[in-house]
Amino acid sequence: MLTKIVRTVANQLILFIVIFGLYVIVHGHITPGGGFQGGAVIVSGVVMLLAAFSSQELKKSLRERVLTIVESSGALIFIILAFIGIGTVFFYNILVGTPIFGRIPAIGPGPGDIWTGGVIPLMNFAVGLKVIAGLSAVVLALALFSGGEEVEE
Amino acid sequence: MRRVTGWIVLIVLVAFLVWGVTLVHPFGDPDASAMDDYIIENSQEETGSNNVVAAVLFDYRGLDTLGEATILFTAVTGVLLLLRASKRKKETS
Amino acid sequence: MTFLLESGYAFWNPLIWIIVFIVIMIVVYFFRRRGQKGYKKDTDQARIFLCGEEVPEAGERHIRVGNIYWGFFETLKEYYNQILRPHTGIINDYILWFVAITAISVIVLLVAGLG
Amino acid sequence: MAELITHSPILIIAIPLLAAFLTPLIGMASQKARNAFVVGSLVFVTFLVFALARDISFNGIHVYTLGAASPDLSIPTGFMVPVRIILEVDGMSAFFGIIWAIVSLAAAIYSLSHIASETGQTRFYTLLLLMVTGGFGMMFTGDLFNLFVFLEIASISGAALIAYRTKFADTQEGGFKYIVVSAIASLMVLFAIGLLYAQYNSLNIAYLAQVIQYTTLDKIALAMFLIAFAMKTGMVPLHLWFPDAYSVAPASITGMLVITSHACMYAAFRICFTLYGGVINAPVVGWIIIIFGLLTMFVGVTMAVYQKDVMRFMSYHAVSQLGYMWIGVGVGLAVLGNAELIATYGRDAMSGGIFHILNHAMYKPLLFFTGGALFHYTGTRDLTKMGGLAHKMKWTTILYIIGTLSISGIPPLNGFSSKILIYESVYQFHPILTITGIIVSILTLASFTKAFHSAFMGAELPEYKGGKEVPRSMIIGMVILAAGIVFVTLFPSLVVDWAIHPAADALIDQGAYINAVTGAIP
Amino acid sequence: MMEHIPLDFPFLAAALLVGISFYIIIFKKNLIKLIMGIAMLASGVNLFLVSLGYRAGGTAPIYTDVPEGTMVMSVPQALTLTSIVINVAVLALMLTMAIRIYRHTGSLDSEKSRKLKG
Repeated sequence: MLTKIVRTVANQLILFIVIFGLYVIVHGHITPGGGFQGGAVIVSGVVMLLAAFSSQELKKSLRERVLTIVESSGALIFIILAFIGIGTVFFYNILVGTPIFGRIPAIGPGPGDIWTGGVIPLMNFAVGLKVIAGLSAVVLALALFSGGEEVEE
Repeated sequence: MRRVTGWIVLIVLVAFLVWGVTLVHPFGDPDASAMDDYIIENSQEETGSNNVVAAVLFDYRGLDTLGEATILFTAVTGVLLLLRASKRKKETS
Repeated sequence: MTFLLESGYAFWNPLIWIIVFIVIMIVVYFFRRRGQKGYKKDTDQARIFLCGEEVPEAGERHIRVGNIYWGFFETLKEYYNQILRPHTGIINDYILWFVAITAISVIVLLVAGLG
Repeated sequence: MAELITHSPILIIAIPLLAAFLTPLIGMASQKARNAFVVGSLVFVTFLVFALARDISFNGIHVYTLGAASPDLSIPTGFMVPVRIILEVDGMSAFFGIIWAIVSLAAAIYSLSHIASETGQTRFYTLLLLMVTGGFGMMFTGDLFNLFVFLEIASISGAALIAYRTKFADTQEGGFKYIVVSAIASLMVLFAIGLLYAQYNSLNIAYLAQVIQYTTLDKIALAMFLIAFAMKTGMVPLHLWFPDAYSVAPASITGMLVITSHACMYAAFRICFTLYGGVINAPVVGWIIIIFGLLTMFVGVTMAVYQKDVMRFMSYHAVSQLGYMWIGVGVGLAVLGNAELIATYGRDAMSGGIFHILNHAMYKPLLFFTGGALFHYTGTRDLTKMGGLAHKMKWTTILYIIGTLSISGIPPLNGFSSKILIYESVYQFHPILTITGIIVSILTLASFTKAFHSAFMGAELPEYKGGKEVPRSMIIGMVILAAGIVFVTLFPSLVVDWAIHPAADALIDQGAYINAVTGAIP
Repeated sequence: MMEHIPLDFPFLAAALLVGISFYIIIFKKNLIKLIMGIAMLASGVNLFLVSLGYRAGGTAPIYTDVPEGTMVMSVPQALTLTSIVINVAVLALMLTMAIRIYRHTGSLDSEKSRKLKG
């Protein structure tokens, strides 16, 4: 556990990190970024919290069980999004042309439109969820284990 | 003995690698790019995504990304498996 | 005939072997039936006789794995000394072997391409 | 049903994956439901694999383009190069798929009681399903980078499972060695993929096979591919990690690891025969494989005779048996360019090698499972501490005898029928190969007799008096494999005609593989 | 100054990185150093992959507010991204095992953690 200044700053900073990470995830299909990158940004915030506070402290708010459930559901959303195309072909981008994320941008360089990309933004979101939960669980488990505590079953 | 063998092998390997990469096309000027040109031209129309890399990741090579997400899932499961307590707590059993 | 396996030169039919096995089994059974009928369990007949010596306990009279094929290993001592040397158990050595074999096969492939 | 068959290549990969993602959630609710779910999904996958294999034998290669407008639209309309990931299942892939399905099903059933006393079972089954996915992906994919991704899935989950029993130090060491070796091997594979991509701008195996030139870079890439996959397979002298990793894993996982090493062998064959098939310097690569195969056979078996740890001893035998397959297929590769020699003995040698893969995939997991049963009963892997176990473990003893006779090539069991194919065809290529093969076979029998005597024979030892035969699900897992052995024993020609020859022909016939993807192009 | 980067500098850097990491993997007996070597090897391979797709003067392959002109190839970037995530996963697992080995044997020396040999 670090000094009070660090803890206070970390407490305020985490909000911006999470917002930035979410921005990267949500705009993955129009600007550089995506689920993995945004998820990694948010997990870096978790690591910052881990450095500022102790792992015991963080364990109270981030439960191992919840993280596992979130991670599994992120992976499930991803594979189900791939499965819904199976009427045509697995991974078929079925949402292109539909009202949900289905617009097609102007061909060639131009301003981005958030409602484009078909299943890509949804998949980005699912992957982001998965990366946040998964990597937080790994980081937390490693920190707890170094402190002499083992993960429950 | 081991040091000498190691150095010889290492030098041979690095020589081959360096020689090999000089045979690759000059940096910044790929020889063939049919597949990538197709993707860059058609990705907006086919997937509606402005970000071509995202289009490749989630549409053209979607199974790779699924595999990648799976690997992350595997690693997380593996880490939690290896760091688990090897004895059950009394109240759970 | 689904049992028959042609191998180009010869053929192989498991059915023949199974029939031979069954015949041998029957012959063995006949020999066995001619044995002594008066065998009784839990009498002195069933006990081990070792020229009148003390019979060791079950754990000691079992020939353990380290003593089997002693002569074989004694004869091939030189070979085993050599072959055990690379089996160091150090992960760095394993990778060294990998790099070495890769380098050798690259050389072989390139040299073979020249001629 | 027809729809199911059309989509089955991806379903076989995706269903274990979906099941793996669901398993943690189900495992929180109930243990029994989780076990039933795992076994049920594997049974369904096995059914799908058989249906797909049957369809392939009638209708030829299956191509499945992911994300395209229709599954067989492998190349976008009006374009020359495949863009999307393509799954391509031919006779060889289907053959490996069948093996993998059966062994993983048997291993899952075996695990039910083998790990019943340990913690972390939900994660164990999750990883097991992920490993199944990785294996199927490696076998069915027609894309090089996808092959790399699935190779990593299989090896990471395998490494985590090897280190499953965390309370022992040696398991951690074995898992660490495995993951280091497989990480380096797969990074070299990735480097080689990069070399190919740099020149031809494609990742599809069929398209690359069409345009490949065999330049210097291609030769370097071939060497990297071959040696990296050979390392993952456990070819001498790159086998050193093999017994370390295999001996410490839970027995069910060891059985599955054998098949992942066969999957790497499949990848090596795919690279040599299909990707480089048209341009490869066949005699040189063939001789490289044969020489390493000879070394593998001989060093593997001599090291095995020496071992005192039951799982280690069987792992060295796995190494030595891999040599037979390398030799069989290597002889086929060495005469690849010569149609006449292929017809005289090349195809038979390859059939023998591939047939041996099938047999090995049946009896080696069975033997590992019996080794696991011994561990389950005695709590040790050390053969010096065992003895007289046949008194209590009647089923295990019988199954061990079946496995032993089969691995040593004693007629009439299946090991003999593949070995005779290899011996007779390889003899015409070079007699020394057959002679070594027979010597190795004798040593195999000798060492298994030694292990049999020290573990099962003799008087009942006092320390093992009170035990009971292993639980039923372990026996069922072993009996599934033993039933496979008996089936192959009784109907060798049926198996050869329906599974082995199509697989060997799929390797030899590079054109069919290419045409299935780039068919429209002359 | 030169107009463009001379020679195949990124390729050479990738090759040297692979060479250096093999040096580390072969000669360094500390398990953590070994893991760092593997991380470097992965970086080398990733550098090689991503520099394959570069086209001189190209922009990033994202159509949002981009100037007209050539774009660099997008597939190598996607491959590199995949490969980076894969290597993160591998490294996490390796580190876990190294920690476990340290707990059991009290040492990170690869010469001391060899119960399995022969």
